[in-house]
Amino acid sequence: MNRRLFKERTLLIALYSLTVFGCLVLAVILATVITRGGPALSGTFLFEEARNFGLEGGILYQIAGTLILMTGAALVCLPVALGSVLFQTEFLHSPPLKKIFRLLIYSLNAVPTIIFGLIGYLFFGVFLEAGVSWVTGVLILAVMILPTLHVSIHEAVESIPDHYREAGLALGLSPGQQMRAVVLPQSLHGIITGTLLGLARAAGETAAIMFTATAFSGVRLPQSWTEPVTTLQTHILVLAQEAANPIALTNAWGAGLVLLTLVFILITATLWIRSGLEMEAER
Amino acid sequence: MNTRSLFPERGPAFWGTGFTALIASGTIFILFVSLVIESVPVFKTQGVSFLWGTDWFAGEAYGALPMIFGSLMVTAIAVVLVFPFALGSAILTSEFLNGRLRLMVKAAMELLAGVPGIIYGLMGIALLTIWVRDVFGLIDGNTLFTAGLLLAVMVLPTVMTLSEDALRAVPGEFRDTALSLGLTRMEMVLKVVVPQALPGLAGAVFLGLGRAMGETIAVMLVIGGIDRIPQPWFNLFASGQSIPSKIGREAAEALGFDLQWSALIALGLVLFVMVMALSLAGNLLLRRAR
Amino acid sequence: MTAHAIQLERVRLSYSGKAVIETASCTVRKNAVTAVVGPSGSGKSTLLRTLCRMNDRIPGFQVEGQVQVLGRDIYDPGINVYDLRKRVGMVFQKPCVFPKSIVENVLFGLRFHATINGKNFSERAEQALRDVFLWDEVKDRLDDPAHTLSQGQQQRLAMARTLAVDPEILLMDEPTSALDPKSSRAIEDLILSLKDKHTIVLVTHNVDQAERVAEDLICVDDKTICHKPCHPLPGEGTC
Amino acid sequence: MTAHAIQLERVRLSYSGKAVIETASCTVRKNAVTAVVGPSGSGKSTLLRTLCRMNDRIPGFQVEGQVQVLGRDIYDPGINVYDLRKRVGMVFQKPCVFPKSIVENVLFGLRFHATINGKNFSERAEQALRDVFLWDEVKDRLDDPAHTLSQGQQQRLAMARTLAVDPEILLMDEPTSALDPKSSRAIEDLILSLKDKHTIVLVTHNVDQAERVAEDLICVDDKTICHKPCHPLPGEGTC
Amino acid sequence: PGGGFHVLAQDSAVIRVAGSTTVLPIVSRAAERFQADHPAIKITVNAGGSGVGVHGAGTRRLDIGLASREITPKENDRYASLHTTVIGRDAVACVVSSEIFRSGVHALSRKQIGDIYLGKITNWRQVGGPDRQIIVIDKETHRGTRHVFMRYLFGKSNARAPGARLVTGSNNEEQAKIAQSDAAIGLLSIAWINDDVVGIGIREGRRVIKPTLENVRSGRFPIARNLNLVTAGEPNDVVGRFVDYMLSPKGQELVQASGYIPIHSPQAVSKVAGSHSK
Ligand SMILES: Nc1ncnc2c1ncn2[C@@H]1O[C@H](COP(=O)(O)OP(=O)(O)OP(=O)(O)O)[C@@H](O)[C@H]1O
Ligand SMILES: Nc1ncnc2c1ncn2[C@@H]1O[C@H](COP(=O)(O)OP(=O)(O)OP(=O)(O)O)[C@@H](O)[C@H]1O
Ligand SMILES: [Mg+2]
Ligand SMILES: [Mg+2]
Repeated sequence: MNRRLFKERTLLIALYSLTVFGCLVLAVILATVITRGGPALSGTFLFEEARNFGLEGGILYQIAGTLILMTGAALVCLPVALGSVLFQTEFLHSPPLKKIFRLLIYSLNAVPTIIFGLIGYLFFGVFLEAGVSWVTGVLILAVMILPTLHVSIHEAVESIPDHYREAGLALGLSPGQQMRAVVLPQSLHGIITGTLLGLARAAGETAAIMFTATAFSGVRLPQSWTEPVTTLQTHILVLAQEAANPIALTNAWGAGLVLLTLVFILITATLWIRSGLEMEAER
Repeated sequence: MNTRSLFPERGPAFWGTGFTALIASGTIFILFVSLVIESVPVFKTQGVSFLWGTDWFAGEAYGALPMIFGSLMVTAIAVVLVFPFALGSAILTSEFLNGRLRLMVKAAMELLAGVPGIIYGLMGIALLTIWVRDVFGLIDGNTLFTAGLLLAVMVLPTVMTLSEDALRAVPGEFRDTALSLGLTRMEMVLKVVVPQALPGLAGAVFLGLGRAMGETIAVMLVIGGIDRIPQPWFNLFASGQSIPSKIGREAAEALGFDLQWSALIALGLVLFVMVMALSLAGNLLLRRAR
Repeated sequence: MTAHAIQLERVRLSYSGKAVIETASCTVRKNAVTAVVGPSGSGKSTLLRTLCRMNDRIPGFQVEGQVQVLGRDIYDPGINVYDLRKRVGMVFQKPCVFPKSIVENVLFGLRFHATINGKNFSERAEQALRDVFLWDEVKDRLDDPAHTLSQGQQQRLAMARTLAVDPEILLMDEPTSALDPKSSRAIEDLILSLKDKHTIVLVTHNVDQAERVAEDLICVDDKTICHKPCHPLPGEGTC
Repeated sequence: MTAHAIQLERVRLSYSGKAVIETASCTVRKNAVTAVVGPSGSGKSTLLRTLCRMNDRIPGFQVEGQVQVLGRDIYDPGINVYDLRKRVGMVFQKPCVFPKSIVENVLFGLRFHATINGKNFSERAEQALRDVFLWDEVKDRLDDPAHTLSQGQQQRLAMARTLAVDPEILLMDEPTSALDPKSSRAIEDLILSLKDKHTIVLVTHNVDQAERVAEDLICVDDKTICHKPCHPLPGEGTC
Repeated sequence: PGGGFHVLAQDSAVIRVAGSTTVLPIVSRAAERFQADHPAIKITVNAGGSGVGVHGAGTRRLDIGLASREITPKENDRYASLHTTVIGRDAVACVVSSEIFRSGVHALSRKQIGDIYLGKITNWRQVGGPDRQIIVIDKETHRGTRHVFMRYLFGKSNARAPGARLVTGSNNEEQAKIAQSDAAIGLLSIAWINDDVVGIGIREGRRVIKPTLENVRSGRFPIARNLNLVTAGEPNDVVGRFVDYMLSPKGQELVQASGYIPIHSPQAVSKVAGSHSK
């Protein structure tokens, strides 16, 4: 009997250490990025243009570019994801069609991000001759986050209790009215959290937009459809690869710190919305 | 009966959402079709030897085997490394932690999941390669193992969160029954909960695998970048190459031209097929778990 | 013919081929209260839901025969099912209020149907709440969330929501089974007060209740439907 | 003192501060069958689970007062809870069999406790299955998956699994509520046959059943527990 | 090919530049200065690699392509009108980890380096260094740096290097990997040479040619290449003005400040060499 208790305790300690180790990874990442990138941070760093190959100035337009691509991707993707989810749940009743549609979305989820870059360049850059532009980037990222948004919105819509739907139907609402009155309000949290997660994913992506949407220098805010932007992700990569000066590397870590902060804000918002709603559901 | 049961109501809402659904599926369709069409030339000139060739030199020969091997190897290493940590913390979180601590661990994992690949890449160059070299007494730290380790860290949160969901999906009655028979909590977890959740756990790992296989930037910076199968093949501490890393290194150069481009797209196709097979298996297992 | 609000002829209802009701026929009179009774699982809810095509969404559900409601075969392809559901309202066993304010709940269906202006909306809301004897209880807290109401109040709110759309036929599935006796009585009174203007069909497990409020009785059992004399003695009369 | 298998003194059970049972005391005799009755939601299951500390897992659950089982205060920090659960077995309302073979299910708990050899295991399994009158029904298919058994058989299998561990006290939560009358009777016979060797506490909604099998009656209602005389007339005796 | 979204640089004030990462820092800085002088002109500069520069200029998707190698005959066939402007020179040195340099390996012959890259020499002992395995670092096959290096070693810009243990892409990556190691050999633009990553001399007979700026300028150091701006046809209009700026003393100053060798020297060479040994 004592042996069993001993075994129980040992295993529990092992589990704790495994978990603590996992969380330590997060701490190590945070600590590294903060200690290496922290010194770069200052008012000018956040609010000035990058100059002299990343040695001087800041990352204002990199931040702007990342935000443009993220919000653009979300704005393009959200209606498509939402619409196709609604079509799938409200109109698509035939089981084989449903299955095919779901398979398509799942397979999109399995596409490695670099492939989005390849095909995106081919399609927008070569086939449509749109070249390297922020619009291309927005479209590529929108396709890339489509499965993330689709899956979380789909889950939210599917989890609407049947009695809400039936209450709406029994009042004689048409499908369009039903969507507006019941489906959308009831799945709002899923729509928001899905979008935020998609945004976080878009913010972390480098490979797919490197040569399709961004330039390293000479760009500020795009004035036309065909101009590229510059982003934090690609700025970090180019500096890390090509800068001969250690100050530029510190600036790359600084940009990394800003990017990480941006992503963490999004994820924290997601967690917050979700936990708030869970509390409401428990009441 | 037939048409009515397919699409019974056709208002503006139907056409609106139908249009977006068409856009979504059309995009996906175009993606796959161009993937296939663009990779045709390399299969035409090299045949299936593209898959078996071990020599890749731009402009001369395109053999994908070292990259396929590297991808599989790195992914396998990542899974072996991630499994104990993901499972351990999932078990602890779902079975032993109370509400608040549990939320904290989950939040930490969600944050970890959001760390951009480029940051892992920076950490990989600055810390991990040196650390691996010194700990294992190697002459160089840019190895398949390093890439696998980095990937393990990257997919840990995904696998952990999904595993935790799978464990929590096991009904409480099973736990009650096991406990009422006098089992200790650990015995209950290992003998009842984990076996019950096994399909779900496997599904979590498979989905994590898919993520790992597709990672580009971080792997590219630590794997060594050499298109060669190590000698002997199970030598983890040799440099190698993974498919996304290869694409990431050569895509810009090949951009839209020549056989090299076609070969890279074909690599992408191979990668997609591999990831798709894995995630289909994973989804199948997850669904059976529910 | 049109003296009947509802007329079923040789109707068969089935889920994935398994019949719940086989070749049954019956009628429901206009502006009367008809109670549907029968053992659990006999198909009372299924029957009721069939009358406003709420079962359309359930895969595998099938209707054969003629279901005439308000003079038209409602399973005719040409029928406008949303209009039908507006004219045939249904209140479910478990009250379902939306996470909105009380008054928004009442106006929930109305907003999509009516073309009246803002002022009329609040009048209509008041009228509907008065109809279900809820006005006095909630008039000071119309903007409170609806889920702060008691179960019985929520049930009446759901009725008010349906009544606001002004349906000709009102279907109620065990409207009082979740309620205490006092609230039940309130709802029974309500039903009696409504029958001048509406045709009411209600499912109930409570034979006493059926006796109190209903003029006609429909008994569902053993896959058939039959009329029974009004006010039968409890336990009497096999179908 | 030790004549009682279970003794509760001024016990208060609460979930997150909300009391289910307030300051209640009662005793359970050794080697007797005690039935626990009371309305739904009154805390019968909670009480039963408290007796083998099955509620430990539930966050917010709290026990105050003294719960003595087999002569020891089981909420004493020094107690070995796994040993306690071995001596106080519990069978749940919904039979829960593990996705293993029938014989492995019977031996499931035993394997962790006993230090006997392989041959003895199969003997113990047979004995436990005989005890619950299941042996003849399953002896030819011991290696079939357990979930191929009927509900009643699964319920008895769950009992066999608990009996195999040979607990001194057997707690059963509505063991027959999911069963047809015939199976119910089989289980009642089983309970009667077990009472020589075990102390049995069972929750039941069925007053007739309580009358048939129980010697003592404990009534849980309105946050209190009280003894009632054995074999009361149905409906009689308010707590 | 043309049409679609294509915008000619002549009728807009946007110049699109991309290509070789070696040339990128120079042009990125020059573009900044040029834009400061000409606010109406906008120059976007991006990385990508020499191939991107050549193809981009050829297809006119770029106004200026950056290339740190010569245009191949194949590329010349495909895009008949390619025009290159040399804006500077870069030398590619054979570099080793500082530990190796300190242990006495200061120069290697062409044959020795070649054998190391072919995998015939695998230990530093064989060339007078410590008893340590050589970590041979190669570059991605399309890099201009590799082209000149391999042409010098084997006479063929796309020669194979079976002795390689690692393959890197950018100069930084290569620099970091050599600096982190204590037994590495690699090839690097001299702009990246520092105390951790030391350029060794090339032994020719009894002569040793060190990778210094003087030696490169004088043409004695054998492994050097041109840094090119590639345009479709003669650069004219705004593009022409920017190319002229690159060739002007101001532009050449930037070439020098980035660690490369100007075509038209704006300053004394010795000062440049001094400014880059940290
Ligand atoms: N969606 C469904 N799919 C298949 N069978 C169903 C479905 N809904 C109900 N049934 C079956 O149809 C039969 C009738 O169900 P229904 O809900 O109409 O019974 P009821 O008379 O309302 O019972 P109760 O009084 O318990 O509410 C039942 O046997 C039930 O199992
Ligand atoms: N985990 C829990 N958390 C909070 N409250 C609970 C929990 N479990 C049960 N309760 C509450 O405690 C009370 C008693 O529940 P219990 O399950 O003991 O009732 P019961 O007498 O077994 O009822 P039944 O006959 O319906 O099974 C109920 O009001 C229930 O809502
Ligand atoms: Mg019903
Ligand atoms: Mg209970």
